Amino acid sequence: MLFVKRTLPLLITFVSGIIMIVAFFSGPALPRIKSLEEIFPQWIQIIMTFTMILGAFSLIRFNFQKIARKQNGWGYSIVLLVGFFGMATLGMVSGSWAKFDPEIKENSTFMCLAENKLTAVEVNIKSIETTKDGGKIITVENKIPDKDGNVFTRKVSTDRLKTPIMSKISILQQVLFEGVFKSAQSTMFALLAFFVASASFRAFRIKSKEAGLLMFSAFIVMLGNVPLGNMVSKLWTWLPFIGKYLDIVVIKEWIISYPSSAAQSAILIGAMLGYISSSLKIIFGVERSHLGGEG
Amino acid sequence: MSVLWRPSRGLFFLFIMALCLVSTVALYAQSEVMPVQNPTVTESVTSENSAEINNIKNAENKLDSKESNLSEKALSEGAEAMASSEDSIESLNSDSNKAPKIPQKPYYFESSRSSTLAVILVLLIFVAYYTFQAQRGREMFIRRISGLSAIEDAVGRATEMGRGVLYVPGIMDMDDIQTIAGVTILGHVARKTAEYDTDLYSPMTRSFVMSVAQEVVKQAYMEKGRIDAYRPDRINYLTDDQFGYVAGVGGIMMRDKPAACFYLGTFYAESLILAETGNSIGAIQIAGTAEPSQIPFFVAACDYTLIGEELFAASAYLSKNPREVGSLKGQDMVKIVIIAAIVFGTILVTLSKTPVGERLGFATAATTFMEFLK
Amino acid sequence: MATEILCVWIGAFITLCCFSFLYKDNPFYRFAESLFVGVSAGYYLSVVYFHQVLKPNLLAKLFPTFFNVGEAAKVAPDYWLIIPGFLGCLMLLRFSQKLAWVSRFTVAFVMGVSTGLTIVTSAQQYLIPQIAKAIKPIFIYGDIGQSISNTVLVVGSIACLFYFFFSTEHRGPVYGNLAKIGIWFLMISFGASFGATVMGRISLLIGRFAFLLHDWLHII
Amino acid sequence: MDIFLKLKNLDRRWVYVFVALSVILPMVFKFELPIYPGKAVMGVYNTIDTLPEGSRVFLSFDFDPAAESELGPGATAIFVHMFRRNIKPIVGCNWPVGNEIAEKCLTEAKKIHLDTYDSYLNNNKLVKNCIREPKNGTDYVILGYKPGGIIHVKNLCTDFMGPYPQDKDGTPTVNMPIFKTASGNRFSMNDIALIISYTAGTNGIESFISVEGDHKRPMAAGCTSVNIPRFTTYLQTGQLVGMIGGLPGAAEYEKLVDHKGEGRAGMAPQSIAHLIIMIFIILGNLAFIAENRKVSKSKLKKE
Repeated sequence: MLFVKRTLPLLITFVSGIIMIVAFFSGPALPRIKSLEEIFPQWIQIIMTFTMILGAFSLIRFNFQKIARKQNGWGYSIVLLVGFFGMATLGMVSGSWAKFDPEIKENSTFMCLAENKLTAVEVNIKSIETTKDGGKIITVENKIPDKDGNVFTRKVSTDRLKTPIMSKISILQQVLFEGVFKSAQSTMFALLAFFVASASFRAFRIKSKEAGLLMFSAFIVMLGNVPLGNMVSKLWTWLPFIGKYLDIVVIKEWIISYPSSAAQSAILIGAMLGYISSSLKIIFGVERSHLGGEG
Repeated sequence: MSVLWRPSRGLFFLFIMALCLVSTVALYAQSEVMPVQNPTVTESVTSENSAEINNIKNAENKLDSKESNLSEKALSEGAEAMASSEDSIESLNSDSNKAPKIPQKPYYFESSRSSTLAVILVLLIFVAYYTFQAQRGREMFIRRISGLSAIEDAVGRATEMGRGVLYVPGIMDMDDIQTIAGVTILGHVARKTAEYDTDLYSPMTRSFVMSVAQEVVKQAYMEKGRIDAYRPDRINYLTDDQFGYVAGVGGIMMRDKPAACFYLGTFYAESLILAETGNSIGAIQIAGTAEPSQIPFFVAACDYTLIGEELFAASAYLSKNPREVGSLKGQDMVKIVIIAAIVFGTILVTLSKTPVGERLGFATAATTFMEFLK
Repeated sequence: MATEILCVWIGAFITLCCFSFLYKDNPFYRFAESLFVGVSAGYYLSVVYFHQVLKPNLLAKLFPTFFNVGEAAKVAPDYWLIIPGFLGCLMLLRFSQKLAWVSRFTVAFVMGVSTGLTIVTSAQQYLIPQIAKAIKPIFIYGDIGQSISNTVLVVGSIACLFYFFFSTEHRGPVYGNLAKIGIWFLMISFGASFGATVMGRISLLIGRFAFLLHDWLHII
Repeated sequence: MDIFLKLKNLDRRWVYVFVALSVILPMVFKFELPIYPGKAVMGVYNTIDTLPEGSRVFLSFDFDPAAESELGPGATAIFVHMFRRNIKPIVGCNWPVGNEIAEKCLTEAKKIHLDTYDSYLNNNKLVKNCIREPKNGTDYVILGYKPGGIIHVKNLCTDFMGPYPQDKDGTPTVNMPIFKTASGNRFSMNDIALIISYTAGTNGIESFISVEGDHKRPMAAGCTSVNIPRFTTYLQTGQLVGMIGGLPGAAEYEKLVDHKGEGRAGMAPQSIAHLIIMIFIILGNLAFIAENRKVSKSKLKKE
């Protein structure tokens, strides 16, 4: 049993790791082994989706416990769960289900989603073309003239044509996606502008020679990135002798392409050595904490 | 249990395994039916080129997907992207300049990748040699890495203040080596929190990492005989979305106010959000990543930062396990080899650019050398 | 039309809630945070993991008649995919206390494949090109500027590599000084990438304010 | 000195307020900062400005909507400049959706050209044969997207009609006046006076650079701000005559053609925010120095 519990997993790691390396170096004479180079990573992707169930379960249990015990802030857990179940259900339903999707035929009526998927109009299917790769391009015509009284035809792909109920679900999902997900995402990202400012206020103090270099290069690059840099360079051209060589933008570009680039490649070289030797340690079973304990 | 690594038996075992593997592979390859191909010259050229194009496209798609997922990432990755894309373009260029060649026989070994093999073998030899040396009891020295020495103090301080410890092992999945390193260090940190009886919070952005991390932490608490104190619900999943996760962790930080925050793994744009929020609650922060674009933010906002390779040295440094320390020494030796290669290559290339050097045949030597590094 | 306006208003509300994080933790931020975490987890579960990964890569290939229509439904199932499917199911044994160890096989397989892949790809795509990048002629006849620049590049790369040595202390006349120069280069590089990122971050903020001021309030 | 000491413990929220204001105020009040075109942008401008009238320039739109906000304004400004100089743009794309963006930029450029035509004519700033309303096929053409990247570019070096028998709308290219050559030979890269690629990633200007041995034409690039360091090398080696880097580059070009577009509009918030951050860095350092002085003074007193 100990073999199955401890040694077998190590063997699996070793064999699968070696197979990947062999696959990488094998030539076209070994098509099956070569193909493993692509097949195995796909398998990994599939395996990892299964663990999403574990993740979802963890999220649900964590928040249910909070609600059940009426812990501080349990109301927010309800919000979280409502958001989670709402989006998960809408997302599941609004995706394509080949078995249940109605067949698109000529002269039938469908709801056509607008490009931003936030509105839908009723359309008539005029014609269906099949492209080389098996996809379909469908020409549709507006059933109800738009506010200018125009009826127009256009080409759309199948995923924009829905039944009336499904179109409502898709729109609702899109509102959640655009309104909550997208705007929260880009706002969190935009917060960085503030954090960059406060971090530089605090961190760029010339406490030592090294800190001085840090600040100096950050300053030059920041200046050179905006028109201010050119303005300053313009001012400096009045300086005698050296003035015309002090072009901030040129200095900025030099810093980025030489000293900075040298350090970046050294960091990468070091990191890659770390990558490779850590990987070797895992393949050969030196490092195995990820497999957990003896039990 | 260390069957695999008791030197004599382990080696023998590995040898037998490798033999089995090679023979299986050989048999498998033999059984394959070779497709009969009579490619004309033009066809072979186009197919070769299109393969190259596909490669480039793949690389590009990867870049794109990275960019769309983590659109900021590319912002400071210029240099890196340059290196790879330039390289592929140059290789393509040199390929298309060559006379079209018809592969006489499908070959077994991808000889264009031989330089990669050479590099890996050199690394393997050095790392293996020093690992064995260390195992035999040879003393190896590791310099002090202040960020790692500070881990214990940070946990200690959190205990004194009666507040918890927050650990983030990066935002990528388990197939990323930095995440693996992060989870390994989590094990060491968990041993400390088990010892000091401090709360350990570790919200996760990937469910696979969560399940592995739970196992690692459980093991750590078990080793310290504190399995009763192990709380799996504190190693919980939040969301896969990069910024959704940051929003969640930021909230946890603001409310629970951990006294020590560790960020060790792969980070992208969220690095600064985490580090600044941690700073605003006055936590001791120790960060480490090998993403060159994100190190500056950690350096600016954290107390200690592990730069690049130091992250991978952490496991050896903390465990003081002789085998791991030995592998570090091996890495150092490889670095010497690399430095030697850079010096040698630079001399060669410089000489080849001088009028005298060109006549003496340095130019061809330099081209051959650089060709090998492609 | 109504849904579009609704979407903008929800977006604006969430945006302001998230910005309120800068002031301090407050109920509005907490609400937006919980909703964001829930919605994004739900989105990843249903749309990304199920519809974009699991369905096309596993289900549609194992059960083509059920998950495909037309020509694609007639393709023979790819039974090899039972293996990852099975390994994936093993992960679910984590729910059981007794059988949790079985999931180790899956973890072991994932680790093996990803480390094997990492070894070769990191050597080929990063390590070797980066070494090649550091090799430059340090003396070019008649071009002093380029010679100096190349020297900086070569010396900088070597010095920074010295900084990463673990088996010796940063001391001694040669080694200590080289490591020190390495730190200087690292600092310059950190400063430069910090400074270079600022522009992108400000653009993002401009984008967000443009949404609030233009799409929502119609001021500009 | 006390002010600086207080600054040291300044609440970070004040920093946030200033950053927010530095972005919002310039956006609302739309003021403009003086913009001085840098060397890289002047390189492109001067090259186009000295081309003989009627030259044809090949523009490659190698980006997608994600990079449009950065590269679009610059492309529009260059089109305007070309129309004023009666230079004929030939547009191709190495990225699939490039032609749609190209069309958008062209339409806008034509509008700007038309709006400013009379005032420029009165001021004698236009070339002799400047056309009021450039026509498709005669004064410009959009050829559309062709896959293949470098291979495709290589094919263009010898013949344009081969890869592009039709333009994007399906009109045959053979009889288009824009492709007439003096010698009557096939239209090839030799008949192009300048190559400009707007590059967001791979398959951009680097494809042209790598086959430069075949076409031997001057080249220029427009690129996203991420890529600026990457292309600077080519500027240094002289492989590019100039470069329009990111939105600042676009703003500089807009300034040169005297048009107030998105590029210049974005510069004010961008510059002010940078300025604010730099001021805060300086203040932080002053606070640090002030604190050091105080510490050393109190030490002296104790002694």
